[in-house]
Amino acid sequence: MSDLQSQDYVRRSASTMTPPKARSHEDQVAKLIDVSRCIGCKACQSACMEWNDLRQEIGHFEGSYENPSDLSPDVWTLMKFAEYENEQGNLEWLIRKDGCMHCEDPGCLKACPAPGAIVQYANGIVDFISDKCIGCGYCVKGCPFDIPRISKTDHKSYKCTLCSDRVSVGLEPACVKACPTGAIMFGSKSDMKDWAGERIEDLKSRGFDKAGLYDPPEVGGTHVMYVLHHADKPSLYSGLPDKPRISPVVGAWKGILKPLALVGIGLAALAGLFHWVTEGPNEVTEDDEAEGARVLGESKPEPETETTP
Amino acid sequence: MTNTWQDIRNANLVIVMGGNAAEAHPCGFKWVIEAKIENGAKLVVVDPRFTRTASVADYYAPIRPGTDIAFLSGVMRYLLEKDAIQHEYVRAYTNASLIVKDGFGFQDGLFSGYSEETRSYDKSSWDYELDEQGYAKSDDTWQHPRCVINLLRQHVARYTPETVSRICGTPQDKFLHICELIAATAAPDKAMTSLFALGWTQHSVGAQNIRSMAMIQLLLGNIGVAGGGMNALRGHSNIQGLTDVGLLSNQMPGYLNLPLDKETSFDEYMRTKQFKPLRPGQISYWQNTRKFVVSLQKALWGDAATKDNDWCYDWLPKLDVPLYDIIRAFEMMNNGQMGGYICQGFNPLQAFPDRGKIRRGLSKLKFLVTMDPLDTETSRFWQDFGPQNPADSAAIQTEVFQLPTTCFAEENGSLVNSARWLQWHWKAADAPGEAQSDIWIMAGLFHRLRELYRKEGGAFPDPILNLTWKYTDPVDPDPEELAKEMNGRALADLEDPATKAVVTKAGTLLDGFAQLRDDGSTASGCWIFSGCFTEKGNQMARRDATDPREQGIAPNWAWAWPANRRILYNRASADLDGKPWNPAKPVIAWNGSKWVGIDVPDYTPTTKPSDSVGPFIMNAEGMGRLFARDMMAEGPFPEHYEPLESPVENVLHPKVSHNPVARVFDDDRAAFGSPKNFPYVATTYRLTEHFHFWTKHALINAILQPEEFVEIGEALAREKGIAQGGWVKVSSKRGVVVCKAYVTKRIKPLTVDGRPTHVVGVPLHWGFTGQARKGYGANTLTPSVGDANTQTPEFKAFLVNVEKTSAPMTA
Amino acid sequence: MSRPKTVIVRYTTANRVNHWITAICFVLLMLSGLSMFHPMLFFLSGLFGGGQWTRAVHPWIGVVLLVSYLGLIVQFWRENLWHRDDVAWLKAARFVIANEEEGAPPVGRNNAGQKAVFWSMALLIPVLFFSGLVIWEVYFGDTTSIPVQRAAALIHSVAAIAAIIIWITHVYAAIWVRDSVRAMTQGYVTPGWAWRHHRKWLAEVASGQHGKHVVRKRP
Amino acid sequence: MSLTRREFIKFTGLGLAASSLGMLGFGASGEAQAAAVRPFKLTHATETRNTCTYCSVACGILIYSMGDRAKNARSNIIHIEGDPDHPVNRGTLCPKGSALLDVVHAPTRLKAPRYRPPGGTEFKEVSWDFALDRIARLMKDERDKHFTARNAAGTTVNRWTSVGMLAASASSSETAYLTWKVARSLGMVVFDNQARV
Repeated sequence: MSDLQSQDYVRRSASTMTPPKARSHEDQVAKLIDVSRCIGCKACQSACMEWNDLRQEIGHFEGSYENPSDLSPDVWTLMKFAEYENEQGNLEWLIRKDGCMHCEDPGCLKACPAPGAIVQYANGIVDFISDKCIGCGYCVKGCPFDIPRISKTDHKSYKCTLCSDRVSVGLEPACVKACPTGAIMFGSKSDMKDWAGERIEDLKSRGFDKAGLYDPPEVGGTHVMYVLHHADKPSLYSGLPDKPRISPVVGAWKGILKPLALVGIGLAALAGLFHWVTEGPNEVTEDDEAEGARVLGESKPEPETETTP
Repeated sequence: MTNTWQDIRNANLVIVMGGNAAEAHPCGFKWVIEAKIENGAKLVVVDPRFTRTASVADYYAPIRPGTDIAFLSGVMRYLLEKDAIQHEYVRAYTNASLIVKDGFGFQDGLFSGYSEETRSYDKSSWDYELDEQGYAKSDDTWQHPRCVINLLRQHVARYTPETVSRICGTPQDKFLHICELIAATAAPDKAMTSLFALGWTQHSVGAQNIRSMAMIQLLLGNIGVAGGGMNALRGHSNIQGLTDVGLLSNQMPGYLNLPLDKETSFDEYMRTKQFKPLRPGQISYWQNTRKFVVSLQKALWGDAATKDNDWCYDWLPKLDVPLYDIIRAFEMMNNGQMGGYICQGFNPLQAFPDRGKIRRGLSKLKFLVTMDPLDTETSRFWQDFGPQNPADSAAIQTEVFQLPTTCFAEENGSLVNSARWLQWHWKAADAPGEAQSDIWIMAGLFHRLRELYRKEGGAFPDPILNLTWKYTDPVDPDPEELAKEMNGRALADLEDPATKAVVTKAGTLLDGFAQLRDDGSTASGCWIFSGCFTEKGNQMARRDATDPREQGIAPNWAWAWPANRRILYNRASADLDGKPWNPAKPVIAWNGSKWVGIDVPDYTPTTKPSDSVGPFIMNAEGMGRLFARDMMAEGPFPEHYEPLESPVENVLHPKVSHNPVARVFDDDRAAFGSPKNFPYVATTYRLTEHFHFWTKHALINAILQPEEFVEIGEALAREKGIAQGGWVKVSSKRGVVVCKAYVTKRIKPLTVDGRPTHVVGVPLHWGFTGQARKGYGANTLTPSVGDANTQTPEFKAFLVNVEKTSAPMTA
Repeated sequence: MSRPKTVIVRYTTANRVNHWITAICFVLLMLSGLSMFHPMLFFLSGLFGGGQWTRAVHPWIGVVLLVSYLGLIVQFWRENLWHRDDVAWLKAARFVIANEEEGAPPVGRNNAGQKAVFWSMALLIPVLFFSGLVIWEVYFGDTTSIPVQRAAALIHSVAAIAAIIIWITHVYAAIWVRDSVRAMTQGYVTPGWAWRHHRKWLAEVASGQHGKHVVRKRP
Repeated sequence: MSLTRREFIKFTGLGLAASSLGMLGFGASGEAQAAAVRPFKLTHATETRNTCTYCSVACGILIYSMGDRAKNARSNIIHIEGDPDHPVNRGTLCPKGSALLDVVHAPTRLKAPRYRPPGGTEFKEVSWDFALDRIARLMKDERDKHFTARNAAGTTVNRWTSVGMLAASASSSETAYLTWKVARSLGMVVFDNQARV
């Protein structure tokens, strides 16, 4: 395992220290998925499995081209198919590649209790470091997109790494390279946004007035973005969240509750300490013993000599 | 393909009909997306199902399987009626003006010359009226009632939008919208490309489907230009190469025909090949045929082939029937006329129609040899695999050999892609276990047979004993040596006929087929490949991807036949004066002294435009044929005939409902079903996750599409009480498939002749070996009948019934 | 101080064993739970053999805790029933805190504070148990929706913190009120202790209400 | 017995122990930089140019195999991806092409010749010599018995119809050419390829 240069990550799960900021000029990368160019061929799925050496068990046909039926520790990306009849009554087959969105503000990372099990590199990739993963499943709860999956065998959480191993040597992710129609593009985030702009213009010229970019600001933007023909209704695309955000419940749990709890516990302990210091112990006095003996003695004879209770 | 994959990006309109390019050829399809993005192109898809290609289309229209000719004839009618044709192109480059013989006619579904008994045509009336010099008469004013364009106008007049919709089930408004889009490409600087595949070929009228679109493309002036053409997206990686090298029952390398019984002598054989030009000034490339054949014979039999023995003409087998195609082969097997069969990388038990018949046929063989990297179903046809392959092993007397071969990664060699590029590939690793290359196996078999004939004698051993085998390692010939043999070399010093100077020394590899001679001084195993491996080295291994105009032509990447030409008929990309029709996307242009441009011109670069040599030099008149003369089995114009199994009568001519010249064996005819018992139209196809029957052996692909299913529309599912993902029994007259149902909005009932018609989609990938779940295979259902010209089986339109059923015990 | 010859049995052996099982579980749960709750405390996971072990073992200890606490409930529920006098005691709690217990009304076997600890835990432990089940990824990760799991995680954390604060109070009280620890370790208190802290209970003991065996000679 | 200062410390001693373990590296602080990406697996793999075996788009592929072709290393293919230089696919591959590795290493790849005698219920492994000798013998017997030298009209036709062959569609043109030569030298006419299906 090659160690990262310490300056190369900007976020690290369960860490209270400020990450190094020196390499502030590293380009942010992004994967742009142009749904309007996607033919749902699953080359991305295939390339992902091949490059990452993942093989799910062979499943069954379950009433759709969606196979395997869900993301899993062995399935890091999945084509989702939705048959949608539009207002004009024409059929649209909305096909979307599902997988980690590599949020700028990752819910998984926020939720993760294991220091360094989830990191975000300076280029924006959110990566799971399996070695440090404790398998608690908090990332699953933190993720607004329902992406991480916990393995039942090794109890580690898995998801798309955006092929951090390829990107780190200057290559594009496997799915990007494979995509036959260029529906998946990869580059700097700003280039990808520019390119998305051109695509959206083309789509508008073809009658998709609501075409737009999916780069949800609620999670600080994502490093996997979509060009959608119906950007006004992301949920048409097999339930892509309309307004994804880290759940306020998770926010409370991983936000305010943490300091509050420490303060609460600390205060309780301190209260005890200072009570001890100021008031001291509550001790039984000789008078008490006398009174006690008296009460016992008044009503009872001298106790028998017995074995220790 | 007439053009290249990348050239698709130059199109203004891409029509995918008779194919499903996005699913079957995703990486080639990228150029369609590129055309949309970079060239503002529109994509139109016409398909019975809303496919993954349709999912990115600008416009989609449904069509009933097997009715494409009606649709396309309707388009032709529209173009002619609206005069949306490229006049100058049509006049100069097509046979629109030529006059057809008196006596040619068409009535009630039949062209002139039909014989009921032989179920074939006497085609003598399907020809031009010739003048005294033997040239075809012409009327450039198009006034003559029998000039081709007027006959065509008359022929397609019946295909009104109402009729088209009645036959195809395509709503009229959708049909007309597509007509409009197509008509817009008649402008000289606009191009439409047609991408098609087995969706057109696998019909009893397959060749005519393609012809119909080719005629449209000629009318629009879209052949030969950048972004145009007829682009057959071929299936397997080297199916183009195998066809080029002539591995078909009636072929020899380079599209030379195997002799027929009636061609009793070499001269007689040549007489029918060397077509005379039908127009003044025209050159006919077939005039050179003798050079190609003699060079082939020299390559095959070397010194044994001499002028005196007609270059061993009699050592070639002669054909008594037009084709010994696979449908015929299995008919012969079933009739006990065959003793052995060798399947080299081919899995007919999965791939050919009427699986039951295939299994019965194989069971009657004495021996079966399979050569394959994978454990194929065919090699295990004798083994019982339950309902997916019921067999009584003990009763099957066939000896079976399963020979393990290398795969692509374990050998050197060249493959010819759909755009006719010969690309070399290199070995990356050794084959597993004892697997050997097909070359090694064929050599091993050949040596043993030759040895047996040497020792024992036997039937006509001469061609075996004298076959050239001058390879450095005779046991395992080097692919490079074989490539050189196909390329050809000079056997003697070649002299310039005029100066008598030696221009090519004996033993030299040839630069191209222009150097071939008919006097036995050259040898070339495949004339169209001549130029692929020259003294400059292996041209197929070239890797310079430079694309001079960014127009999709990389002339120095690998090598394309013929003569490294990338766009066939590129002469037609320029007008009569040699100026490109579309100045923005020129292919070649006349610069005053020669043809220049990004591609190799169709003929000698110094041929002046004023020489009026037509661009279509493979045709004797040099023109694109709107009228096919005698080249097609069922007529010079395409006509709509219903599939052999069809839910309706032919509304145009109920008495001649089906292709009148389709060859149907009696037992196959008995196995056709009627719409009464099998009311739904079925069509078979591939899914993008799989490649035929190979990828079910690959774990990833098995994961991506694990199990057999059929696709049915929601309406039919409701009618039949079929649940999403529920079990169904799909049956035809020939067999039953029990699998799951994919109930989808993507297949809607079509209104055909006033009645709702349901389509059932049958993907074809599943069998009983490999890693995916066991399946019955689509060919359990399909009828054993082929196209009348090519005998390509009618996989794309047949009849089935669908019923709800319960899960099988084994599932 | 003279040592009385007679003592009173406050907790039976069963009481004490049960209590200490509960206590050990609670401490382990607290340590492992806190390690997964706050990054600053992740180091605590080292006590359990690392993060994976901590994550794996924590829920099982929780199961033991629940069972164990159920045992305590069975043993102690009756004596912790709320009484009108408890209100009066609570009102006088400031005397107790100021070590001027004389100012507070006499108390039976358990004072209101002890009862509050008992019942708080009786409430919190099941809450912790059930919310814990929901987020027990290995076995129940697929049985509930993610929003439910999120809520469960929050509830689990809040409940745990409440429990910890109560636990701190409980432990401190045991230290502060001298000789309480001995009551839970060796089982007995002196009559003086009873007189000082649980005068009504002493009277009950003296009157034989709790049986004659509760009064024994000092070991 | 009273709770002493010492006992109080015992209660919290667990925490102290843990802090010292933390100092020893069990906790977070020491290894903040140990976040790691998976090592790039192709760094020293051998790269071989090839063409995808499936459809006739004929995508260029790069085959990566383990080992540097040293004498003692047996090359094993570990990864296949698109050739970015190829003018058609430009590095892309479809779901089949992307999974080529799995067909190269399919568990159902054949490793030795196998033979099933008439009526047999299973395959048995045989030697190449056995297989090829036997096939050649069967072919010769068939050919000698059923070869048609002349037809009814007396024309030399030199045709053999009782044994047929289906040629591959993914084999190289060189294989095809050699196969054609062998088949036609025998007079074989029931000879076809996969062009139609």
